[in-house]
Amino acid sequence: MSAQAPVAVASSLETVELTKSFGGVTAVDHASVRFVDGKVNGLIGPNGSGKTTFFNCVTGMIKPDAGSVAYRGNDITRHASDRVARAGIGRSFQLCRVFPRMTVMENLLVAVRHPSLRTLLRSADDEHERERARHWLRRVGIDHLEQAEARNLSYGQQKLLELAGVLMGDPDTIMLDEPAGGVNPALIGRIATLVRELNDEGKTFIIVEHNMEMVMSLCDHVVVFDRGRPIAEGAPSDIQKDPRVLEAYLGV
Amino acid sequence: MASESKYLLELNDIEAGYGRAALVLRGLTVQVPPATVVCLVGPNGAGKSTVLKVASGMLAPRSGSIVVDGVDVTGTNSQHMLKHGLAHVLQGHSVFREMTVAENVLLGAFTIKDQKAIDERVAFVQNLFPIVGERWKQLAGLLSGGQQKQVEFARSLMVSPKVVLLDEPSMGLDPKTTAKVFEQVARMRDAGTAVLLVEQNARRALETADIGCVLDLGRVHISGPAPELLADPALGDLYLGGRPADSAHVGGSTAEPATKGR
Amino acid sequence: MRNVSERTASAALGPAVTETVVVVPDTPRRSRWPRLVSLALVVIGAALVLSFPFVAPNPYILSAGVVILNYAVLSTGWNFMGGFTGYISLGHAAYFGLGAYGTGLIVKYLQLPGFVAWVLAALLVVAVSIPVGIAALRVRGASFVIVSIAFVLILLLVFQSWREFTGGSEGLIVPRPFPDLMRPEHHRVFFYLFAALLAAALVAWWIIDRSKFGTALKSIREDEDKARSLGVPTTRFKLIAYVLSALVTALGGGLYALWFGDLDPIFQFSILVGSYMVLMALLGGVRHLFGPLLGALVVGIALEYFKLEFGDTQFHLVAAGLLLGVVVLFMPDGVIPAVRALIDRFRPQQTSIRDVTAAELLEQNRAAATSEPRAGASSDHRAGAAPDPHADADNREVVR
Amino acid sequence: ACSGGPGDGASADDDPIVIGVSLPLTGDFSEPGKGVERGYEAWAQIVNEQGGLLGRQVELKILDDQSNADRVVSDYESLIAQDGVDLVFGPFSTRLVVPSARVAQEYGMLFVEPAGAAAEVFEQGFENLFYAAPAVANDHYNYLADYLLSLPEGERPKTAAVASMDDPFAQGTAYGLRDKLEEGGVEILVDEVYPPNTTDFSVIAAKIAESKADVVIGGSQYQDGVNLIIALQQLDYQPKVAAFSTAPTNPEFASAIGNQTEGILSPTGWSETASYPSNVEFVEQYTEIFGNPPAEDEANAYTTGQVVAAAVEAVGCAEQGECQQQLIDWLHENTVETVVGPLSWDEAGRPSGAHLIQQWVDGEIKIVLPDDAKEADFLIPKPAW
Amino acid sequence: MSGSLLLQSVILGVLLGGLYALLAAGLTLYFGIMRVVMIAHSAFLILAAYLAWWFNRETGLDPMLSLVVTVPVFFLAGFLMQRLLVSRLKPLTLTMMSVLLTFAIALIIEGALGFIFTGTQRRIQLPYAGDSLNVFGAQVPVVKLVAFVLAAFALLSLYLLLKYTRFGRALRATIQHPEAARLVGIDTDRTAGYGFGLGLATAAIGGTALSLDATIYPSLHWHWIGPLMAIIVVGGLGSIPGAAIAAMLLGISQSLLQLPLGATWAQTVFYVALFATLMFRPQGFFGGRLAQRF
Ligand SMILES: Nc1ncnc2c1ncn2[C@@H]1O[C@H](COP(=O)(O)OP(=O)(O)OP(=O)(O)O)[C@@H](O)[C@H]1O
Ligand SMILES: Nc1ncnc2c1ncn2[C@@H]1O[C@H](COP(=O)(O)OP(=O)(O)OP(=O)(O)O)[C@@H](O)[C@H]1O
Ligand SMILES: [Mg+2]
Ligand SMILES: [Mg+2]
Repeated sequence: MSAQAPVAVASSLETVELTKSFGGVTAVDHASVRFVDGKVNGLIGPNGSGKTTFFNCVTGMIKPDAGSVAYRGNDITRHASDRVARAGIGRSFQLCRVFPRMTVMENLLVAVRHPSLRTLLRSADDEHERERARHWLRRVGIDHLEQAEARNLSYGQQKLLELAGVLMGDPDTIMLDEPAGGVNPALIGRIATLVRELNDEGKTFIIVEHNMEMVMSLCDHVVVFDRGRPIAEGAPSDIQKDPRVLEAYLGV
Repeated sequence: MASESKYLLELNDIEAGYGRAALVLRGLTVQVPPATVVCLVGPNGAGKSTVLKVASGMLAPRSGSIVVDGVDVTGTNSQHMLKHGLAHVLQGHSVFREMTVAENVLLGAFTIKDQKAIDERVAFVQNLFPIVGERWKQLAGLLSGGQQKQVEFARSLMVSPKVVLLDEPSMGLDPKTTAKVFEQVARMRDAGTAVLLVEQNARRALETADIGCVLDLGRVHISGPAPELLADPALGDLYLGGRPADSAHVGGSTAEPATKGR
Repeated sequence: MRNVSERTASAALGPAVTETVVVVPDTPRRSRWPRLVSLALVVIGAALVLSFPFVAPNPYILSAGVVILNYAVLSTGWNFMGGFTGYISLGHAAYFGLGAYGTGLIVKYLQLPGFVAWVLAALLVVAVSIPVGIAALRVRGASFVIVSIAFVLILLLVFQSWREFTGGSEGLIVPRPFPDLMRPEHHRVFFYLFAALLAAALVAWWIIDRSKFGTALKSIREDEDKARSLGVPTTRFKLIAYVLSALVTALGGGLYALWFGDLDPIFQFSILVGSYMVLMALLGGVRHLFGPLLGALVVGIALEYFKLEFGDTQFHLVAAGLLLGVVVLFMPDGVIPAVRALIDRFRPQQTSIRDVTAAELLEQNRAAATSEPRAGASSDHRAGAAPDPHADADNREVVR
Repeated sequence: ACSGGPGDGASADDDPIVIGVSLPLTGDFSEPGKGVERGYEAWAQIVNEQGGLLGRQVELKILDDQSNADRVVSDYESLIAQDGVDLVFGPFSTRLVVPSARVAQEYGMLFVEPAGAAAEVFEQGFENLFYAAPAVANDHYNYLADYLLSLPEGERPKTAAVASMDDPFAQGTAYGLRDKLEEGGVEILVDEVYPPNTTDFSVIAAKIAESKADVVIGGSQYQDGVNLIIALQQLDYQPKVAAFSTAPTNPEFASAIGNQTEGILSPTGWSETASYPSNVEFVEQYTEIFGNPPAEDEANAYTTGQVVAAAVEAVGCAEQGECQQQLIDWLHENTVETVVGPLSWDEAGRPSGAHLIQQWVDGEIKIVLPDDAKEADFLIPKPAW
Repeated sequence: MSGSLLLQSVILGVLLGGLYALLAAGLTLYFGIMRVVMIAHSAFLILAAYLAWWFNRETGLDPMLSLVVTVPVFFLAGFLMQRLLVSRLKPLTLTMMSVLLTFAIALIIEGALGFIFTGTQRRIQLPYAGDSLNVFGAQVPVVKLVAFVLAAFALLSLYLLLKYTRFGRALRATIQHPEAARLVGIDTDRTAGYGFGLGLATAAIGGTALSLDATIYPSLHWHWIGPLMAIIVVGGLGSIPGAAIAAMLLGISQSLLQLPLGATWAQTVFYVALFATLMFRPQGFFGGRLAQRF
């Protein structure tokens, strides 16, 4: 692991020698990364550098070939994705995914954090839940679409919906894969502020993003991937100067 | 009659919408001269993609006309648009997931018979986007998000139409590749192509574009030379994303267009 | 809208958004029918069912009624899986057959009283359905359909070939639980038994439908991986739904065995029966509590009718096929939604949307009043602001 | 098929006696099912020409059960409870006889049937059931078994191969012969069972051919018999004796197997040429009506009609209710003259006779056993097919 | 059991496998490439067989001549079926609804056959029905051989068509992303229609081959659909070579297993193989990509 990690910070999520390869391609290559608890962590890197695959391995969407993932001290390697989610890690998808034939509201009511028989058999549309849902819709700014069918939303609107859905599961750590992709700039600003607020409320973020302004203005700590392994990490300001990063990612 | 028309693509007060739902485009007019990049910006759900869908015949307008290089193509099925010289790169992901990169790229040249021309093109896109060459025989669906976008863009480069519609070509691309894409857009323009570009990365897009159109409420809201739009502060805050610093005082105002809706 | 944006904005959310308004797409929202109406309907329906044995002109009609109730139970059972999770099983006849044969065989070999055997058989089926479910639910969509078909075909083979145990093609004879009843009484008793079973199944479905568990299952129908990433333990939930579904179907089968008495593998394990379950559920509407029941009524009556009318031809197959085809092509969501859509179309359109928007508008204007000046100021400070007529224009849109 | 009267059980002297039947007019057993239908229709027509029963015309109401147990039951249920027919005739194939007999029993109806020959039919404790044929399935081959075993050492077959449809009747016949031969010291080399819907017989045939058994016994209905024979021909297997149930008596049989029928054996409860008075009449009238002579299924159906008719005429009533019990009792006590000779039954409804053995000789099917009834000499070994 | 018996049943197995291969190819075509579960495939198969039988009975000519008519007719039928029916289904639910739609079609065909030709079992009476060639002690029935050759030929041409023509590529593109396909200039409607037509054409050929040496009755298609489904899953949905290989293997093992187990139990081999596949390799054993996703 390169660039000395900041000293004495509780690590929220830590991977050791995490590896995943598909046939010839090694998507994630012995990646040892630690993300800082209670901070907004950035994860950047050129296309195909393994960010999404890294996300997938961590959240159990796919099983890593080797290496381990620890969340807040306990090992979650190869846990099924729903288990990871209930452990408090929420994630969004790069090609945003919503439940097309459910209304925006129903989309939000899906998230499960504590699947006890009681909560499960409790009526889904009890006011309390709905109120929470409306709250999040308001905060991402699409509450006027509450009754629209998700498939009829524009791409950006779907991205926001997905974000709200993740937040409904009230995760402690939130992994966002290109939250700004296809979202209009003003809205990006809004998402950024939302992230900030939630972070102040104590949530940890891990954000994959190609939008440099957003990353630089938002993240406290940035990890740079190239060819499936971290090549640099540190404060945004340092990262921007790092020659390897310039070469591998930003170009020129 | 094709000759004397001074636009390659004309959308004349288009009204369009989905199903029995309310209109999305309400009397929108966009014209793209040859060798020009017109950039559409606007909030999510403003109807940018819809404009392109209408232009390429994927969505039939309720009223208004579409003219490509002087030929009225209103109501033409999208599969014939390429014949009329219009290509459209979709938003989101439209690679053929279960076909190899090769098949994807070659399908881009589906309408071309001349094998030699195809080979040249292939060589060209392969060195423009190395990934295309590297993964030539791999299933496109297995590529990363950004890589897929590259394959899509490469696919669209297999033909050289008169009019190109690009729906957020830079989405999910890393800065380096983004630069390349915009470079290509510039090249197309220089080759005389009329490009209608939709971008959320508006500042970056307007730097390349000649003309900018701000789309809101399904109408062209403001349009003008790209540099001017870039310069306009209010606009910047509204649509191009201001620096967080400004946010506080813009907050109220920006709520306005939304309220216009109701 | 306005007040919301205002609030969020004044909550210093940074540059708030310019959002186009989206009119609620007029796919009518699950329009909440007045509680009372639906309640009344249910009561009336129940009354009709319960009084049927007394109005039935002759034992044959009564027995037809029993058959239809049986179909209703089966397709409601099927709907626990198909309706919620969207996993369409064309082989659900397998559990119908297992329930029936299980009951019969237990009675035959363990000499237990019919209804004890019935319960035991149901439990056995649950035991079977768990491993099968685990295997079958590994695949989705069409592969699952194939597996389900394969499953019923296997059972058909086994029950046909394993003559020593199951009686093979000669079938199995299940002694009557009430030997001394004359046939008409026999029918009447079983009519009520089936009705009770159906009621139980419906209640269970209803509870799940409105529960968070139900929502989770529906999300599986839409996008399984996504649901998972939101913490829904899909594997477990699917399995639960599958087993429940198998259980209800098996109970139906067992009761059928006790009522009918003669089990023939070709009928008990026929894809046709399985497909009737699907047809009925689809016809009525898989997302509705009473969908399958309604479907069973229509299809069941139709089948009996065809049998009497075209008794000595294969025409009933054609008819069933046409029916299924029409449903799939023209009302894939079933009769109930189709009818509701129709009603919503006839009742003045705006109501379905406006009662929302109107309310919102009111609320907004009230709240907006406070921040009016700011908004006003902003609108002229903004270059080329859209002229005001928009508002009305859009209202019309909303109303249209 | 036939128009059903609104008959509500009450029998004014003028209105017809409605007789309900359910038959497999489609499905696995449609071929024999149609035969039975013709037999019933012939019977009804002949009876009506002779002034009907008790001076009333008879009228058939026939439903199709597609060879399904569930259908046959609801058919009889609707016939008895809904249409209130006066009498019922049995359906075809043992599989369907049992359930339908129970319905009849529970409505207290007399149930005479042309097809339920298998042993278990008579083990269900039905009092209302009578099988209208000379012998139960297992006894069909008795004459053949005795004959083969009586042959001198040299000619007597030593090995046999059995393939039977998984159907009580077909199996009953084949196993009757198998067991008797086995007792007689013949070794059973192959013993296969196939489900009714089997179409590919190549491997079963391969096994039989491989075994080179002297005798091949086919427990067949119709088409399966044909397929099996063709498959055996394809593998060029030449047995000394080939016995198949039912199939060889079917009019289309010869052409179906390419006319290489010489020497094929089959049991029959009925002979076109038998000299019983009613048989002569039946054959000629039937031929008149349908343009071709009847086969066994038709004859069995006709027999059923005769039996019921005899009881009705004797008791003097034909409607639902206590009349039915009287009919049942009368049949238990008496013997009925039919086209297959005199029939009488034990308390379970078993007839007490044996079947004739027919063989294809010179392109025609002739009775070869027993000696007193034979029209041709038994042909052994069977010529190549 | 002796070697010759083994040889005999291996030969029979191969001949059977060939037929399976062709029939499965059609299924896998709709299924892997068009996302349509064509339950009605085997119904059309039987329909073709009936037409061949009817043709033979009416004209007395060799049933294989009926191909001249049935193949084009079926192709057209497939085209129309896709254009008029399948294309109406919503893409979101295409796979599921297509199951039911084609199921309905299967029922209609079965019913119509029963209606017209009655449920009676039929069998073409060919002069050479009983003939066979002797190959080292084993008998190779001529009719089966003919059927096999017919199947093999059809299968090969189908494979080449899909693999090496622009049409094949266009077809797959059409299914995977219709909009995008249209935008590169593919006439998606016609392409999809042709695809379906092809599938049905194979059914016509398969059915005729089948009719040469089998008894047919309307409900026979249930008898076929199960094994065929199993084959295409084992072979990997959408992979024609996969289907062919799986068909061969399963055909042979079926006919071998019949020796010890008997006809009925032997059929279970298909389903055992099916479940084994799901357990260990849901995407199928021979190629067949991302199967579990559909
Ligand atoms: N298939 C559809 N059916 C109904 N409404 C739709 C459909 N697609 C889009 N809409 C609605 O039309 C409006 C415009 O959609 P469009 O995709 O053109 O927006 P956009 O400008 O492309 O937004 P984005 O920047 O997020 O892509 C949105 O409000 C959306 O809700
Ligand atoms: N299922 C798969 N099969 C084969 N290769 C894969 C698979 N998934 C990812 N890859 C490969 O792994 C590499 C990393 O992919 P990944 O999606 O993680 O990149 P990324 O960092 O998210 O890129 P982007 O910024 O474009 O999203 C890519 O080269 C991709 O081709
Ligand atoms: Mg990615
Ligand atoms: Mg868009």
